[in-house]
Amino acid sequence: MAYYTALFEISGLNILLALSVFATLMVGQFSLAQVGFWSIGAFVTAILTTMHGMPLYSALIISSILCGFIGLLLGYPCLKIKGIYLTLATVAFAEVVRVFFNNLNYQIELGDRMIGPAGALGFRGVKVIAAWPEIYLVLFVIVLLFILLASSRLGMSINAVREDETAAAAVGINVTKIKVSMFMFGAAIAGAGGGLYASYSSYVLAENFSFHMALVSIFYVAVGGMYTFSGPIVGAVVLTLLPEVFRFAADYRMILYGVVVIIVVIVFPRGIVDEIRYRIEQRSLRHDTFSDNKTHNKNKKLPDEGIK
Amino acid sequence: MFEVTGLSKSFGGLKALENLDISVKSGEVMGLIGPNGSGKTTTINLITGLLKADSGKVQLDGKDLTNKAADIIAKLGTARTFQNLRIFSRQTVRDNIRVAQTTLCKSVFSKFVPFLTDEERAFRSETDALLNEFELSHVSHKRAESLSYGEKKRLEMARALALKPKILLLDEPAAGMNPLELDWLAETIVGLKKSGLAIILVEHHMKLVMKICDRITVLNFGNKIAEGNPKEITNNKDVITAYLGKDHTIA
Amino acid sequence: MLVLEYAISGLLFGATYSLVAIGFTLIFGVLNRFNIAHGATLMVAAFGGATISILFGGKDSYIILIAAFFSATLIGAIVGLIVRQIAFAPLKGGSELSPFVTSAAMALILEELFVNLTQSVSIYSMEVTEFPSPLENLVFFLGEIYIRGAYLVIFLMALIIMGILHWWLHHTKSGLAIRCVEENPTAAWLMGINGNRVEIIVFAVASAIAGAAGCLISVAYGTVTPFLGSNLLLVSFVVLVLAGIGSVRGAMICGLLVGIIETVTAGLISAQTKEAVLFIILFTVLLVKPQGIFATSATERD
Amino acid sequence: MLEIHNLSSGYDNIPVLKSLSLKIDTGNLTAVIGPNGAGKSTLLRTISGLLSVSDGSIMMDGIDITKLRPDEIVGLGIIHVPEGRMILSRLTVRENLIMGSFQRKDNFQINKDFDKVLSMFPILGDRLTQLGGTLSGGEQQMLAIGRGLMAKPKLLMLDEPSLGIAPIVVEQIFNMIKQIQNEGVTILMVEQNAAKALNAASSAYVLELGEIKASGSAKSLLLDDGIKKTYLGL
Repeated sequence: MAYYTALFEISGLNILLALSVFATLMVGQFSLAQVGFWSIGAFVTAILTTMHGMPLYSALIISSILCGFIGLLLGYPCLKIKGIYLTLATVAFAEVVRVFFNNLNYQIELGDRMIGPAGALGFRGVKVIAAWPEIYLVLFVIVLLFILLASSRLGMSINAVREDETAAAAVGINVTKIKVSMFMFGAAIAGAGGGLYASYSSYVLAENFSFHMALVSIFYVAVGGMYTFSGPIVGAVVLTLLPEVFRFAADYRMILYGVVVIIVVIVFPRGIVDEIRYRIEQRSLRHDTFSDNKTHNKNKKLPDEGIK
Repeated sequence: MFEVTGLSKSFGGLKALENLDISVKSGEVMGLIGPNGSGKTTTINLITGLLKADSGKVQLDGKDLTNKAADIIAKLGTARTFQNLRIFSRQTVRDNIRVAQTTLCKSVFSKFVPFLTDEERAFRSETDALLNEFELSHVSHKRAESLSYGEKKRLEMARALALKPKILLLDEPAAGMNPLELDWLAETIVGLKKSGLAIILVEHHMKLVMKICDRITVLNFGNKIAEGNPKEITNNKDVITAYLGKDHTIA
Repeated sequence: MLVLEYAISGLLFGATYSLVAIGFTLIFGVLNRFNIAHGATLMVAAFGGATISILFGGKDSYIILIAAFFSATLIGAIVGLIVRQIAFAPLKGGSELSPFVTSAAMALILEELFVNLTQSVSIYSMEVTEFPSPLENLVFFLGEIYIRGAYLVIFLMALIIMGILHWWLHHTKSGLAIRCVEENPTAAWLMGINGNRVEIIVFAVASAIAGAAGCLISVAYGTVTPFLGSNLLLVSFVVLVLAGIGSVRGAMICGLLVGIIETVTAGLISAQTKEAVLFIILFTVLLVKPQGIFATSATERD
Repeated sequence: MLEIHNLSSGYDNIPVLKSLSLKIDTGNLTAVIGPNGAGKSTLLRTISGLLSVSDGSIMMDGIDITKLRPDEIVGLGIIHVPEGRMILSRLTVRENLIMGSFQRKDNFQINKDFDKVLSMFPILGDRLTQLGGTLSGGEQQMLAIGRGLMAKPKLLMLDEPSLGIAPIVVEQIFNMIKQIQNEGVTILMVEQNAAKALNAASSAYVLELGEIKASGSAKSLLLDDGIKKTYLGL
């Protein structure tokens, strides 16, 4: 039973990470910085709850606000950077955060022992005050926000920015504001998620929030779906459970995991949820006059630039 | 009254547009024509804030639009379409129009919360009217990417009009349209003009331009070489040279 | 004096960073996509080299070392082609995320594979596998400055590789074809260049260079681990951004620069700070001059 | 030499060419003229394989090239000098020219052709070590044509050779085109500058909105009032 509860809880945490990646991706920004925010959230919450006795939810709110603010500081200058360069900048941010917490020594005496982040040894003995109810409560709130976004005009504007910034500006959307806001939103989600993680796992180690984890966070979105928020949720759950399903493969299960990720991305280029949705739509359009069968066989062999 | 005065732009050393003056009254269609690379699209991009002008002024009803951000210019009453269709293809047809209404929202509620307020109701009926007018009602629930080319073109125009602009800039609306669609386009533009909209039409399709424009400005190498009504333009020597080449041997 | 010593060994070692970054940048230039598995390719090749050296007693033999080097290069090329076939070739259009994810998954697979191999194959060791080479104890003194022989050798090898690459890209038709595709794929097709074939060649060459670099680096370290590649990948991000993505010449110079910065900060301050310094530089350069500090207007890409 | 039958093509879902047929005779200079947006460039891009054919066929000397890749089409001697010239700005002028002969193996003949191109365009000889991006518009056009010639074309397709070039240089370039034709290269030229093109060409097609509106000898078209109508929409 404890095993399943743990899986349930870890799934919830991973969903939060996936949603935070998705929030920035909603405006077309492909960010690997979420791990950095996650790390900040984890350490800040741990420090607040364990060392200063703050209640969980207050600490989580402070963590997300702090991360949102850092997201603002990071997001504004990053607007100037596009595409692959932005991704690299976010990698740099996450790495700097990792190095920072890896060197952070801030301990106070509590009771009979020293407690707090101890450099490369990490923060041991974080107060464990979050389990599935706390995790899923936060998740519920965030999903609610995504639902609101998905059905409101603001959500439409966000989608418009993702699809075509120029056209979005031409219909009066303030592209800068929306991009920075979504960057902040993503950072705030990661801040809360990291905080929950710390309060759930009792041990926070900066090395764990590495480039590797950033890649995995991208897997969630790519596998689940990158256009609707249900995608990252599915992706996170599937990829959390997958290694468990592959237990029979013992040491080689992570290899199988990698193989599955590749196959899914090739077979479902939009991610599982959005690809299925897309195919269903296509099927219902089949009778239309569209020249689907006349797709450009030659163009396929050419690089993107070749067919402008 | 929409007015452009002394608008100039150069890229590197190349002068893309030099000292352009145009003015369009409401209820008037101004054609902007010229050979490839003459600066037509540059003009539209300068007016709508996609490019920053080196010098010159753009004014709409006395309000200064020069070098403002694109979204501000749109909010101030300037709408446009693009040469290469730029619709939001993953969104439904209806949402493409609704997204353009966002800037008109007075109440915060309509922006953030999907509740049916009075304002929202008004928007909804406007959307329906636009969908009707542009013959898109039957596909309103479909994703825009699944439309035919002509439908996409219509959707782009409908979206521009959802902004309730005072001036509409059309960048090659006729490209790729079949004769039937062309007739429809001409009718629609004339209709919009009658409703009091000022329109700038950049177009290669000369028959259309000559048929529906009140006045025409001809650009060549970034300079205005002629302005006048269709008749004057077709008989202008400079225009003929610009289009057909130097040797006037063509009958 | 100490600073000079650090700077020199940084410069010498930095040449391998140049090699890693060159391969990465070549692939990006032609595909416009990042190959996250580039580091893992390098790691596999380094293991290949180490295996040859371990099996045939490479500790004392320069011939075995040379054999190990060439096998690593060959293995690099083969793994690179496999990566292309699995992670890039099957993707049609799609989002920019897809090749990123497939190549990252490829990296994960290769890393995990070698984590397991190091646990189950007896010639490897679980923590760090040794790469025996006769260069281990070779040391030179330049006045009072201490220079490791291995560093000098890898520097010279790297220079030779870069020299050959430079010559190939500038003086042969097949090399020029790569630069054509990089700059304008459409023009390249119209000149009769088969873009798909160029892609394959670039993957093979870039990964072979990565393999060579992997071998040189692990010879210098004397060891190899399954995570060799992912650390180097991050370093090559820094090189790449400094150089301007897609610039081969910039990557050559910036690799050396990064090597110097890294060794000097590590030596003077601490090994921990060196990463922070590198990434702060990376971040600052991105904000101030995103196209790279060595980029001229002609090499800028959009 | 080249026969196009009922050709339709375009971009994504945008149809541009609509069931178009034309024929190019060996040794001729054929001009395709028409206003902006008529589909002239699309026609060349389709022939050279950059765009796929949605319907119809293209035959070159009896070989069906409809479904071939661009590099295979180059191999058959159809060379496309594209609109905007597409000079490789980071390669030197010499490298640009050499790469024109990418598929050829006859090194001796390549060197001779190289000298010949330089004698046709002496200005390129002075600029051999400069980067392509540093050339002026006219020089780039000469380089683009020179690069095309280095491929030893049977059919040379020129897209708007006069676009964005000073009038004196345009004169020079048209003279060169005539000279190239006299040396036995078949030429298909797309031009907006109708008068110039018709004066140079032997036969011509008038394209409007993806369809052929008129065709015949260049002389007869020069005297045809319809062209002016097509262009100015009278």
